[in-house]
Amino acid sequence: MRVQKHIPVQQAVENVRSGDTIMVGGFGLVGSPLTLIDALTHRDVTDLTIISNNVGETGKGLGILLQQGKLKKAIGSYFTSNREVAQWYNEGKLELELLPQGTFAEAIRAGGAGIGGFYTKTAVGTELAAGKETREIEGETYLLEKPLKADVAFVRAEKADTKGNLVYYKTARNFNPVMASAASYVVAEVDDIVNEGELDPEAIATPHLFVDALVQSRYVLTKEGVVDRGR
Amino acid sequence: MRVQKHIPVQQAVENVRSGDTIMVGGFGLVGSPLTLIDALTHRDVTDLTIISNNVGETGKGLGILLQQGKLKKAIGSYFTSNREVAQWYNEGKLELELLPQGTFAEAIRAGGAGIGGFYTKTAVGTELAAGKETREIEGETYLLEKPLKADVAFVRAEKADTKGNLVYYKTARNFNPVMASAASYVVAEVDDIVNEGELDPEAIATPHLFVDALVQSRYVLTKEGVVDRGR
Amino acid sequence: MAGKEAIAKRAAEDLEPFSIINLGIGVPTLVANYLDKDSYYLHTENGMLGVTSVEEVEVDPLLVNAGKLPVGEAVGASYFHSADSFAMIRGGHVDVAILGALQVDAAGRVANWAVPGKDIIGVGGAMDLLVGAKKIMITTNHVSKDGSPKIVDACTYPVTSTRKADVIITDLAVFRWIDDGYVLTELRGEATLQEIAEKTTAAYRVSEELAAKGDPT
Amino acid sequence: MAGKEAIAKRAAEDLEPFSIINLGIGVPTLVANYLDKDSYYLHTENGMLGVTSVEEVEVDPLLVNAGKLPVGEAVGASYFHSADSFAMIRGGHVDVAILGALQVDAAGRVANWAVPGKDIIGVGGAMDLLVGAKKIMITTNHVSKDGSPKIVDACTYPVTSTRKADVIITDLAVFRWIDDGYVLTELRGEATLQEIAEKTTAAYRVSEELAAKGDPT
Repeated sequence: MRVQKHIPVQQAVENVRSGDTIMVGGFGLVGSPLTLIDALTHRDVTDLTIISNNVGETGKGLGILLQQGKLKKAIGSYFTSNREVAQWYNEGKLELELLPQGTFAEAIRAGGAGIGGFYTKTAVGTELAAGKETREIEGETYLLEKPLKADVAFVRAEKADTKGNLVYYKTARNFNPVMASAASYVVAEVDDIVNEGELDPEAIATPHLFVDALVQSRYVLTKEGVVDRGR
Repeated sequence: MRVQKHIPVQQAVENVRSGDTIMVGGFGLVGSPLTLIDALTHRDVTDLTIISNNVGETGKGLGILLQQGKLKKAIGSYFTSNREVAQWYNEGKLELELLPQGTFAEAIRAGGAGIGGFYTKTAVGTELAAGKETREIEGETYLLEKPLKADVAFVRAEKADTKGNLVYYKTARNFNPVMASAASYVVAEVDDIVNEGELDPEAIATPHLFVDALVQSRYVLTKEGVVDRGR
Repeated sequence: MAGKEAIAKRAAEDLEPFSIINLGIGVPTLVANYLDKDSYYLHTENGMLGVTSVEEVEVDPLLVNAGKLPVGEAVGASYFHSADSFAMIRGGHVDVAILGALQVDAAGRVANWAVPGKDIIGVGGAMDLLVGAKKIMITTNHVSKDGSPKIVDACTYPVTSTRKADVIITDLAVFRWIDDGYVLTELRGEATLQEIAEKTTAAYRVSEELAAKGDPT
Repeated sequence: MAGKEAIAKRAAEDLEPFSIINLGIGVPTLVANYLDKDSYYLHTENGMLGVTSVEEVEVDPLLVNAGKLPVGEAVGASYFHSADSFAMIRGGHVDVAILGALQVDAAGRVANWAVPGKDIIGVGGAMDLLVGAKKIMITTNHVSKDGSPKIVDACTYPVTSTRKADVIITDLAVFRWIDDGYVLTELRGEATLQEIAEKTTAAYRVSEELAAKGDPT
C-alpha cells in the first residue's frame, strides 16, 4: 500500500468548486503554478476568491481566469502588474482586498500556523489601516491583522520527492511555502519528481505533511515568456 | 576591507552585561552553545535573564550559571530537566516564566519579525493563561501573547561560512534559528567555518544578516556526554 | 507483553496508515515500535518529520525526540526549527497526537502536565499538541499506582487544555468520544464491564455491542 | 551622467560598507550599479539576500528582484520565503531601505504608493520597508515632471507610513533629518540655495556650512 500523491493535473483541479478561496503562489509569473492555472481555465467554476500577490499579468497566468469572469475577489499586494484588474474593479465586477506585502505574507503564515491574529506596525496611519483595530504596545501603535486561509492552494516548486517533500528554486520560492501551509487541499506543481531520499533533509523547505497532491509542470517561464514544454 | 565575524569566544562574551537578557539555543544540551556558556561562566556578571527552553541540566550547560548564582530569571517551557531549578525557585532566588513550548517558540519568532503580539488557542483555560488577555475570534477563545526579545543571543549551528550564513544539523537546529533573529547581538558557535560560497544558497537556514559574530566550538555533545575537544 | 507495551500496541492498531503522528513522552514513545516505518510518519516537536527507532550502535547524540531520547531518520525525513514545528502542530497539520495522562475527565479534558502541590515548572509541547492535533489519543494505565481512577468525573489536577481527547486506550479498556461523552467500546484482556465500572469515576456509556454481550456470570 | 544615474551614484556613496540594503523599484534599483558587490549586501523582499546585477547572457527568468527585473546571485547568497523575508524587514534586520517617492513632507512622511483619483491597487512592500528598515533613504527628482515640488509642507498624496525618512537625495540636494526636521546639507551640481528654496515647499533648515558659504552673487 502506498500513498500516490502524483496525479494528473485535471484530477487536481477537480477539487475546486465555485465559490472556493484559492491561494496561488508566485511573484508575478515567477514561481507561479502555470500548469494548474491553465487546467483551471478549462473548469466551469465561478465566484472564486484568489489569494495571490498579483492577478498574474494581462492575459497570462491568473490574468486568464480574470478575463474568463471566474473571479469574484482578489486578495493581494500588487495588482498594478495586470492593468485589467483596475478595469474589472471599476466596473464593479471584481472585489479587491489590498494588503501590504509583508502583512499579506504574514497573514498566510498565520493561517497555516494556527495564529488567530497578529499585531504589526505596517500600514499604521495609512489608508490601508481604514477600519482596522489599533492597539498601543509599548508606546507604539500597531494594527490587528487576521490570518488568511483557503480551501485550495496551488503552489509551484522545483522538485518533489514521491512523499511530497518540496524544494524551491531561487526567487521562485516566494509565497509558495507559506501558501502550502494554509489551505485544506494543497497541490504542488513541480518540474521534477525524484525518489524519496534524494532531497537533502536539511534543505526541504516544505515537509510532505503539507502536500496533498503533486502534478507535473507543463508550462514553464523562460526568457522568452511562458512556454508549453508538453508532457 | 573585510568584516571579520570570527572572533575569540572571550571577546564574544565580553558583550554581556549584568542585567542582560540572553537567549540561548538548544533543546536540553542538544544544539546548545556549550562553548559560549562555558566562557560566560568565567565572566563576572549577575542578574541575567535567560530565555531558553530549559536551564540546561544539573551542573551542565546553563545549569552551571544557575549554580553560580548568575541568573535572576529564566523564561522557557521545560525546567523539569534540571532539578535544581525548582529548588532555586522555591528559595526565592530565581524567577520563572513558564510558557507552552509552541508559544515560547512563536514569541521568539515574533520578537525577531517585528510582530507586536499574537493570538493563540494554546493554554486557553489552563493555569498558564492566568493574567493573560483573551479574545473571541470566530467563536473560539484565544490568548494574547507578547513577543520575546533579548540583548544577546547565543546560538549553535553546525557550519557557518565566513559571511556568517548558518546551517544546522538534524535536531540540533531547534530554537537556534528563531533566537538568531530576536536579539541585538547574535553570536553563533559553530563546529566549522567554511569559505563563502560553500553552503548551498537554498539550504541556508540563517542568512548572515542575523549574525554578528562567529566563534569556534570547543565543547561538543557526544554519546559520552559533553567533551572538551580543545581548540 | 507488559502492560505498557500492550497499550502501545493497541494504540498503534488504531492509527490510519500514512497519517502524521506525534508521540508524547512515556508510553506513547513505545507506539513507534509497533508501526511500519514506511507507512506512518512520526513528527517530533523539537523539529523533525520522519522519526524512526534507532539501534544502539547508530545513536547520534544530536538526533533526539521530544523526550530527548535518541531516534533514527526515515528516508524522506526533514528538519525544521521549533517555531515552524509548532506552526505545524497548532495549524492542524498533525493528524494524531498520542499523549499520556494523569487524569482524563468526563468532559474529555486531559490533565498531564502538573501535579497540585508540586512545582509547576515544566509543560513542554503538551498544551500545543492538545490544541492543535486533529485527533487526540490518550494512552495510560487505567488507574494510578495507588489504585485510584484516572478517568474521573472532573480533573483534580490542572488541565492541559479544554479540548477533549478523542480516544482513551488503557490496559483495561478503550473509550471513544461520541457525540457528547465517552463510550466504552472495548474491553482489553480479561477486563469486565464490572471492573471498568469500579475503576472509572467518570460517567460513560457502554457500546451496544459490549452491553449486549454482558459480563460472564 | 543622466539625472537618475547621478542620484543613484550619490546614494551609493552615502552607504556604509557591509550594510544590508533593500532597493525599491525605479531609481533605487540603479544604486546597485555603484556598489562593490563584495562590500554591500542587497536584500530583495521577494526572498533573497545577495542580489547582484546580471549580464544579459546570464539572465535567469526565475531570479528577479522586487521590480521583477532579472538579477544575479552573489557568492554567499541565500533564498527564503516571503514571510521570512518580511520578518527580516519588519524585524529591523535591514539597515537601509532606498525608496523612490512621489512626495516627502516636512514631518518626514513619504508618499510613494498611490495617487489620489487613481485606483489604489498596488502597494507591494513599500509600507513594510518604511516601517521596518533601520534607515530610510529617499531618492527622487527634486520636482515632479510638471515642475511642482516633491518635498512639500504636508503630503497631498496618501502617505505610505508615518515613520520619517532619514535622508532625501535628489538631483539638486541632500536633506538629512536632524532632531526635529530636515536640514539641507548639500547642494548638488549647479544647484544654489536660492533654487532649492524655490523648488521646495517644505520648511527646512540650511546646514551651517552651506549657509556660511552662501550662493554665488
